[in-house]
Amino acid sequence: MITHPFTYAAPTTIDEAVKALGRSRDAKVLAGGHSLIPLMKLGLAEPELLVDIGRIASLREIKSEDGAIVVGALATHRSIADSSTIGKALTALAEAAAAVGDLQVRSRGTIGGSLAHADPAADEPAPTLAFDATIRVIGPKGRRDIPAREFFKETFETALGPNEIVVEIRFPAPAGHAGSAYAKFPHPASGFAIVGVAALVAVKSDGTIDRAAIGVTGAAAGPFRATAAERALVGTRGDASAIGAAAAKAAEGVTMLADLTASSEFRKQLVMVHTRRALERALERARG
Amino acid sequence: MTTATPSTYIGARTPRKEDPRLIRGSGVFTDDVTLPGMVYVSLVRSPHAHARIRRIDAAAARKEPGVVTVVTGKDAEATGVLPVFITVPGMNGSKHMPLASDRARYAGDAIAAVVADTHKAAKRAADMVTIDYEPLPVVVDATKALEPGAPILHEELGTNLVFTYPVKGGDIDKAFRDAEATVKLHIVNQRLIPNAMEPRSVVAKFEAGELTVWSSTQIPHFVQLILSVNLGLSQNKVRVIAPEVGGGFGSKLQVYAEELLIAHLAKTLGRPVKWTEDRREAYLATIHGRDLVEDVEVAAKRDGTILGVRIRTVANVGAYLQAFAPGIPTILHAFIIPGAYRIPAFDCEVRGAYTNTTPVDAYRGAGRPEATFAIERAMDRLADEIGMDPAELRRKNFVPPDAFPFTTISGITYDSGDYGPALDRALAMADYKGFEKRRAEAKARGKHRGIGLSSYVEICGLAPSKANSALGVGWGGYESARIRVHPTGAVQVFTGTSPHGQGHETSWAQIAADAIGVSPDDIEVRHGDTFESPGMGVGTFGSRSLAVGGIAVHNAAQKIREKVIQIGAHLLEASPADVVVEGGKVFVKGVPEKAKAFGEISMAAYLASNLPDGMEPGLEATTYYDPPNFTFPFGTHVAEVEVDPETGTIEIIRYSACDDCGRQINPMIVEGQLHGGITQGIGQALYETAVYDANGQLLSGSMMEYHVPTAADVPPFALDHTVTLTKTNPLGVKGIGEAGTIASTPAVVNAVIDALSPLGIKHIDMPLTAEKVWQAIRKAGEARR
Amino acid sequence: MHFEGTADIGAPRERVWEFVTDAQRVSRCGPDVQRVDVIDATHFKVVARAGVGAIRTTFALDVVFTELRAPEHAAVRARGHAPGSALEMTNTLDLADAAPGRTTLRWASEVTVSGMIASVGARLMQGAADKVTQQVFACIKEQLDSPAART
Amino acid sequence: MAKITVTVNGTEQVMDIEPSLLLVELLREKLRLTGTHVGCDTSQCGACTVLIDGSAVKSCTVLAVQADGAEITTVEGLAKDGELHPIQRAFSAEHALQCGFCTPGLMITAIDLLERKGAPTDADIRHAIKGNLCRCTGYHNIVSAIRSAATEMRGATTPMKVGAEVKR
Repeated sequence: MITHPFTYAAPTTIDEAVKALGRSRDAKVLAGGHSLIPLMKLGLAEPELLVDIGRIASLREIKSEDGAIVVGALATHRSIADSSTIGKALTALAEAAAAVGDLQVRSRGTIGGSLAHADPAADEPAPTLAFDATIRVIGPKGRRDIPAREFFKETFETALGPNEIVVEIRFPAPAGHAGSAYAKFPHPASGFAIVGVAALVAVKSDGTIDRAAIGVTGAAAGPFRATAAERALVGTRGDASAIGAAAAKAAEGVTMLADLTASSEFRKQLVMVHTRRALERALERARG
Repeated sequence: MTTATPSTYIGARTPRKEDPRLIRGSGVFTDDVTLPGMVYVSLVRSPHAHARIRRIDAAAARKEPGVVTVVTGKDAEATGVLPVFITVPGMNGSKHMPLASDRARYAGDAIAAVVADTHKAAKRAADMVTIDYEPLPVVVDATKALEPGAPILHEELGTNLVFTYPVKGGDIDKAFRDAEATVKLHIVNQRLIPNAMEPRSVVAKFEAGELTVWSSTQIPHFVQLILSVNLGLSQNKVRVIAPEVGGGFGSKLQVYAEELLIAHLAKTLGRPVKWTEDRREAYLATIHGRDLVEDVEVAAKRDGTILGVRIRTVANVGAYLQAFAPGIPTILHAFIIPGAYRIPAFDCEVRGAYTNTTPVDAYRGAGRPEATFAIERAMDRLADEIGMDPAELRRKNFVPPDAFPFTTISGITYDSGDYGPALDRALAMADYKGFEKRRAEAKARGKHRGIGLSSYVEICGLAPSKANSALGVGWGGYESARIRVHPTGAVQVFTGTSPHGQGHETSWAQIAADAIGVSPDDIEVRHGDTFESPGMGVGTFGSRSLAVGGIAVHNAAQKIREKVIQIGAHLLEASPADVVVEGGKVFVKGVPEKAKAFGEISMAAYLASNLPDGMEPGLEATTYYDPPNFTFPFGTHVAEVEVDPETGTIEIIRYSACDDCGRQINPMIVEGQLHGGITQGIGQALYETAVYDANGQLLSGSMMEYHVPTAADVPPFALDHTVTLTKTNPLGVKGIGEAGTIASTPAVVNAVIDALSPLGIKHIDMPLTAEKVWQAIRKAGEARR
Repeated sequence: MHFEGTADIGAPRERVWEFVTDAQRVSRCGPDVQRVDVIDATHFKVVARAGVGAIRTTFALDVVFTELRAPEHAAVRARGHAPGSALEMTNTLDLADAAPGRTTLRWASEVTVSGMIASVGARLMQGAADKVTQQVFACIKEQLDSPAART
Repeated sequence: MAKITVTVNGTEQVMDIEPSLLLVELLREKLRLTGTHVGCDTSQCGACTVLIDGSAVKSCTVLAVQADGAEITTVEGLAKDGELHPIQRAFSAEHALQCGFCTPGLMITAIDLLERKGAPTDADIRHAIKGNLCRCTGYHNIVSAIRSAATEMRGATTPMKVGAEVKR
């Protein structure tokens, strides 16, 4: 039950939505609602105005465009998990989307909503970071493209400005012999990521690792790139000892969260283990 | 009517009569009841675990649109105190009012009730009730609550000690003097939250001097009794209906504050009133289960013969004593600790303590899972200590089949049992012999594999009124049944039991069908309405419904059959000894072609123009059945697990169980009870725990944090059974509602410890979460370095 | 929940002291403060909407300075409630001279939440509370650092 | 107030509602379709699961206004012309329900799964119903029921269609 009253707007274009947001100091965008509505039911969010962007059909699309895969903000986790376009080129994203919550939540929750809400335990920020995606937003001052690394701040905060709306996420299609994977340790009850690791690797024809990108979610106050691990991997042949050595650096320099389910030291262990597991699978695919 | 021979229906996998309405969504649960002019209640609950209530300001809430009234403890004193049905010697009882007025004793204690035209208005206004609290020191841990200087919850008692309950037998000092091996274990049987899927709900209306209450309860008759006594209404003017009830597991085995309060409000406001808890309230204000710590010591010979068991227990009862709370760590726990074993000396002492936490009462198994966990973990520790196979150790100490009836060292008498065959079958199903090969194969994959077993005996069929009374239970443990055969031959069975998923409508019909000689299709079983059922029903809990209520149905059906035979003999001009009732027909043995239909007999009973001399007209029977003893189901469960040492994650690979609940009325329902029970026990072993912080805040206060097992968390179950009839009742039935929960927890924990024992790990406290297991593995690794 | 931190502030100790013990001014650094009622020099009431991102709830707080040792140490206790929840917060502030004209502000905050937020919102609130506390002290620093504040 | 049009179990409904009304409240309180249950506040239990345009969704986490224009199927809409849906038959035949509170939500989720995956493995089934908690059955018979309904639905001469095809 939501006890607090609010005004509701359901614009059919992005411009209308941006304008609508301007009508209240305390407006929130409603996409799938699977982050916002639970908070409203608990009384932990009480927006005065909800701008439902669910009627802007164009935001649901998943398409290939100029060497990138463009995922509309309203693409549901389920449509991402099921998309063959994404499954082939952005396996880690498809796997992360498939690992969100449960079937019903995936049917309704959207990638744009998840990224904008910036729950530190959300899944999709990890591949968004690993693939160096760009988040396209539209606001009162027009359009801007925010690189994933600049988009995520800490806990529930992003680079989104006032009245800006996430409209699409552009994932550059990995070039060359690339493979990716998502490995997750879910919270046993809520299903949120205690730790989620998205790894992308590309190999040269001689088998050495050309490029490595590792996005980690759940473990810290915000999602992060495991840069020390990435550096350790590039130039190696990706054998077990190289992967192990890289994974051991995955939590380097990052303060781990602690809660009832996992202490910071356990989280660190999970980051290392899941980095290794994601890398192994990603490499297998890259060599595929 | 279909044809059948006697005892056709008992033992059949009859599809459930309950299902058609439930799969269509037309079953009516309490929250589905909506009445004209109804108002809704939202309760204001204390956020503090312990606080003096200095002032309650409801002025703003009263002014909110739609608000009818706001009621506080002073206004609601007419509800009287909440009942406690069990008294143990020397017990310090607590005064428990539906609304606390001077002091809140746990986070969730209700302070005020807001009544409004809509649920939303009530909830909104509840947030506007301002309460001035003076926070008081908090105690959460039961052991600490008993230490000097601990904050006292009930000042009039001057102590947090609820009771000290000893159960002793044999010479325990001699046992330990003679011991060649001893083991000690400290066990934390963590607090659990029942999580029946249907939240509690109460609807009440008061019309023309008559109170009708719909409640999500396991014990409608007790609710009726207490409402009538507490609210000063004649019992015939109080009707309690338990409609569809969405699971209980003991959590609806109470007369709750809200039932008294909502009924009181309906009576005073003259409008129908509804209250439904949300899940958060369910976590705070519906009873919790377990929560006891035990120190167990076992004395044994090196050949495995057990000489004695000593156990000291501290049980956390929470902030107030609930209805059955005093009986759970005592009667249902202490007496059953010896389990399946012949133990010559026993020394148990249980202390209960008040703490600033949600009250604790019966949760599936109630006392018996704790007892079984203690003895079954101790058996594995002993096996490890003396280097004996855990299965062989159990077998060696089993009460032998020729020893029954067997009086345990704790003083209860098992009427029948044969524990060896159930163990053998369970081990065979689990391929116990082939396990070491699987352990080695897993090791090659980097996994630790383990196998664990648990052999249990439980006490159920909670009944014999005299025994109950001697133990301090304040009410008889019989059960009632009434069978009404209509003139046309339609049969209605009214039972005093109150099922909430156990399928009594089906099983009772099977029992009555066999006894009367008609088809279950022609029998309707009705329950959960105090205006329909016999004068008093006791309810559904403690795996008692079949062994007590089912027998009451059987006995009532026998009376019907006898009268049918008398009338049949009269009409067929035969001797009653020669008349049989089968397949809905009444005929002289060997002459089925000259049969009277069952409906002709029932019609004759009501026409009454041609009945045997002196026979009363009508065809109806009421029985109250009070059995001579409890029943004692038993069995062995075997779990096989794999542990991922990198993450501490446990996977249950295989689960095999062989149970003996005596005669099975409907094996499909028996298996369903086991599946659910085993899963709840796995939940305790691996996943579930209620966590309080030092301030008495329930940190695991929602399904986001508290892990109720999902389909992906549990394996499929392989089940088998043996049948050892009980002599306690004419059908030889025992009960199966709790066996799975009792048996599975120690089996799973034993399997995990077995997996980790090569690392030197001897024990991990439940639940065996990934982090705890990982930390244990890591520490073991460091210790060995 | 325990939070702590240090801020290096570009203002002398006295001015920092004056600011952090002034109910009106320091309250402006609170998250989305809707009302401040000053009862007396050491006691004031604040209504504030605290939160991070989409998470936001309204608290009504009674704030009391329990220790004032000018210009070096202060302790503030805030008690209050949000819908279904209670909150108690004890803050200590310690000031020390840094470089000339600069002050080191060490702060520690002990926050106890009770009721709904504790039992349901724990996963969300730890991070949010940390963030809010950080923001309050960042704001204090900013207010004092900024040239406008020096007038 | 907002005006919405929804088709619930094949019947079009036009209503004026508060924006804060949840879909489950619309179903239970306004339309009296009480077969859809509420079991938690936090989108975990799945008792409120319904089909929106053919996809299983937790109706406690959807505003009724968001469902404007949608086709909704609840447990009351599963049987057609008195004929039970194969999943309903299977749940009863396999004893996949005890108290029956979680059953409507579970059957709805199962239908979503089976409409998309005709021959799921047991692991697929267990994964698919993770968002539906059942405290009574231990899931064993629920898995069997979904498996057996899958067989029946595969063998059916005309494919079962519940609700509408995905439109959006």
